[in-house]
Amino acid sequence: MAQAFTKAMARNIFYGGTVFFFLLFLALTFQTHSALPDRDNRQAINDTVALGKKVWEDNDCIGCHTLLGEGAYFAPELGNVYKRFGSTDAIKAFISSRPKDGIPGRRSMPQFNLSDEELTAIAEFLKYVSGINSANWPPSNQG
Amino acid sequence: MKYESQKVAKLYFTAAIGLFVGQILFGLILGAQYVIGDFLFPEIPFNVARMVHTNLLIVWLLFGFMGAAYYLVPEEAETELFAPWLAKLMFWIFLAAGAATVLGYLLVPYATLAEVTMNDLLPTMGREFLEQPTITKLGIVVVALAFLFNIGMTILKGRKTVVNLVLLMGLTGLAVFFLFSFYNPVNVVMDKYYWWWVVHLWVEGVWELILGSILAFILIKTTGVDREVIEKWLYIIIAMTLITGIIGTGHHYYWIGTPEFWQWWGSIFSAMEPIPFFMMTVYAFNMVNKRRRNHPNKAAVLWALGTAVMAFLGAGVWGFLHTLAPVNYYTHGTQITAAHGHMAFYGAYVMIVLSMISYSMPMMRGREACNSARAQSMEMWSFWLMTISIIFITLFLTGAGILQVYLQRFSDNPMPFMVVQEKIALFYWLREITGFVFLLGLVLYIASFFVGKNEPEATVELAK
Amino acid sequence: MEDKKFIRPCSIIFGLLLALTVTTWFIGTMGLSGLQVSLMVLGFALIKGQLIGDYFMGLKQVSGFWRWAVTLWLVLVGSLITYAFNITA
Amino acid sequence: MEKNKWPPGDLVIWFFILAELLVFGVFFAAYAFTRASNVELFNTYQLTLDRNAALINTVALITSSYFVVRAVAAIRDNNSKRCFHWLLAALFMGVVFLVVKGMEYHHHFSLGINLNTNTFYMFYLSLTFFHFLHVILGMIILLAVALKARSGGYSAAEHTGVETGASYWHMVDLVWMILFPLVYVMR
Repeated sequence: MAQAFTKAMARNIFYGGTVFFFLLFLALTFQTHSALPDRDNRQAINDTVALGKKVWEDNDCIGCHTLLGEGAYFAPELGNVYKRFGSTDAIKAFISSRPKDGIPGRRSMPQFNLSDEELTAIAEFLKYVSGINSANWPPSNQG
Repeated sequence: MKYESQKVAKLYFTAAIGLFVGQILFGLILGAQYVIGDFLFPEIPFNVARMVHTNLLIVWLLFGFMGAAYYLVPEEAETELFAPWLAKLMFWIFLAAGAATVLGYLLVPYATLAEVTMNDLLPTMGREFLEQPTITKLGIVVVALAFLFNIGMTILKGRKTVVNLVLLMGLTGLAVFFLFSFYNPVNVVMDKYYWWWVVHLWVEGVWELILGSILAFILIKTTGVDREVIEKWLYIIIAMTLITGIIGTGHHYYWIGTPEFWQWWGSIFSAMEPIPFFMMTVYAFNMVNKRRRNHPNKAAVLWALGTAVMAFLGAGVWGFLHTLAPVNYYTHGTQITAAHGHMAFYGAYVMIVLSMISYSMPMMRGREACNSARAQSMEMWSFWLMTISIIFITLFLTGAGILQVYLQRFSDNPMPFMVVQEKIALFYWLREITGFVFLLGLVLYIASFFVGKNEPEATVELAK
Repeated sequence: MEDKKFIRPCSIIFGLLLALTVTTWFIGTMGLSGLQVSLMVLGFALIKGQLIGDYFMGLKQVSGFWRWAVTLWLVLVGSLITYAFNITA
Repeated sequence: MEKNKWPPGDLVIWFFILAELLVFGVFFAAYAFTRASNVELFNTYQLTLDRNAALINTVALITSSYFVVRAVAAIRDNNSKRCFHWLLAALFMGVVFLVVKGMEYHHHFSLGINLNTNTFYMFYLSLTFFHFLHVILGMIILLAVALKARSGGYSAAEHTGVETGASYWHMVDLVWMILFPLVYVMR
């Protein structure tokens, strides 16, 4: 053999392998989609939850908190905050009672001045997220 | 440098370094906020500083990639850039859009920014790393299209090398997968599922093609090893990258509501993701050992070898540490992830851009092949300062993460998040101090552009 | 002729592979279970793998690492499976 | 007889084969260890599989592999036409495998079984489907080789392509040799 291996073969494996595994990825994505209705708590989605997600995004909550473990690691996990706090009222009370100038020397959550409707919506959104089947994650209630 | 139009890269690289400085300054602010909770509160809350930190990183790396492409593609294609004016125009548009976006983050509350940029028409904001206003995202698409057109036309009219083709594929993939940032359903699981098609398929997919091709270019230029050999290995490495990395996306689908078969598929394939990085390390060192000539730009070779090692450590080893589902169950969303993120981004992408700058900048600034020995020596000092700093930052964050996992999740009486944060504050202090050493390295790096300007170029003998 | 030297052993191996396969299937349809049976079936599988590697893939004619690449894989997989079946039995 | 330094075919394919074997190996071990903590579940659902179909498929793959061996022998004899015919025969056995496996899948899917049904089916479907895709890929490679052989693209002097395709196909066979007893028989 003149050469142990050739560039042409390396190229073929690159193209073939990429297409192969991308198609496999699409097949698994398809499986995922068919499994989601039983897991993602979509029946709980309504206009309030949709507004809640908008409030969540418009205030960049993910910039400090994690949601199902994704986000920033500066403040507590909120995917299970509904379970940790026990009610939507407790969530609303916590958010609306943040002091405007923070707590001296400590990490503080800003006062976002949310309307009552927005407060309800964000709490309902977090309640909806807590209903997602996250394969028993997080390991402890503390997030 | 063979073609006049390659010089457009200088603009891009200059902007990249400038934004890099901004990124590090905001990183220091974030690090300070970790230990002095009310630092700059409420003027710059943590989430705003973090957006600036991460977005600047992404934008300056994109500037770096574009600059690298504008330098490398004409040289490989052996022809002038298709439209240098377009490259310059897009530079200013991108820079203006980036600056306006960062100023928007800093000057008005995020909710106001969302409102004035009419986020409600097509809500895409408020998701990690994709915080940019929708209009900025559209701007990125336009810039990317113009860039791809320019690069594509250059390749089309010139010599088609493997390095160019792989780079073009990587950049096209970057643009294509970015489109998923416009998909944002209310359903949180679907939102997260496709969010990873941007984030994971970028950094553990198509970006590695870009990384591979830039590294191959530098190796061809600095070692004089036969192009055929380097290109062959490039193909094998990127083949392994995508074979493992595409299904490897599954390691993000363990706990976000997606079905549990992902725990197996994700674990098995992502556990192999270090293989291409390991191959890249072996290959870079092999090529340098087999070099046919000693390139006088010692600093560039150091950066290139550093990339290969640090990418393997940061992306490969630190990724593997927490990629298996049973481990990730405890480490998901802790400082372990942050540790991995810092070393992987620095090792793979920051270093490859700095390698390219190190290789090409002297020539664009009128040198024959490299900077003076003094400038190179200073640059290499900055290499070691920044690299060792990032290693220690990673180690401190890993320490913080292990303790956090234990106290908050593993022990019999899990403690609340904020209590744990105070218990691990020592690690955050050490990280912040190391951050200043990193800044010092960055200052030296910039200074290296200004020292020894009037001294002669380093020669091979001197560089030995 | 080189050709015959290559084909004849492969034809014998082909027969052997078929015989081992049918035996395995027979054990399966009889519904036999238990550690010994499982390990025997696994043993057949490893032998089959080795034969394919040696003759069909032609690794018998190769020296160095590649000579034992398939064998190594079979030993690794075989021992992991054996271990896993042992801890349940 | 003097030994070769490199295995037959292009060396790149052997790196690829090694990587593939690694993935399958990990999958097999994962199956075995998961079974260890769910023995009853695995034993129960293993009985729902069709061992006769698996026998046909095993025979199909072995035969196909043997035909590929004959194809390699033919091209070493400088007989492109015979090489092409043996490859066609090998491809036909591949089709048999796909059809039989497809019927098995049809049976399971019509019962509403999918990756999320239970751990056993997750593994059964993942492993066999991943292998199924490899059969398809292997057949595409063999087809490309066959077409090139027919147009006289190989000779006794230069037939690396045939050996490369053959090596990959034997790997697909090799993996099934473990998969078949592990998933269908061992209990």
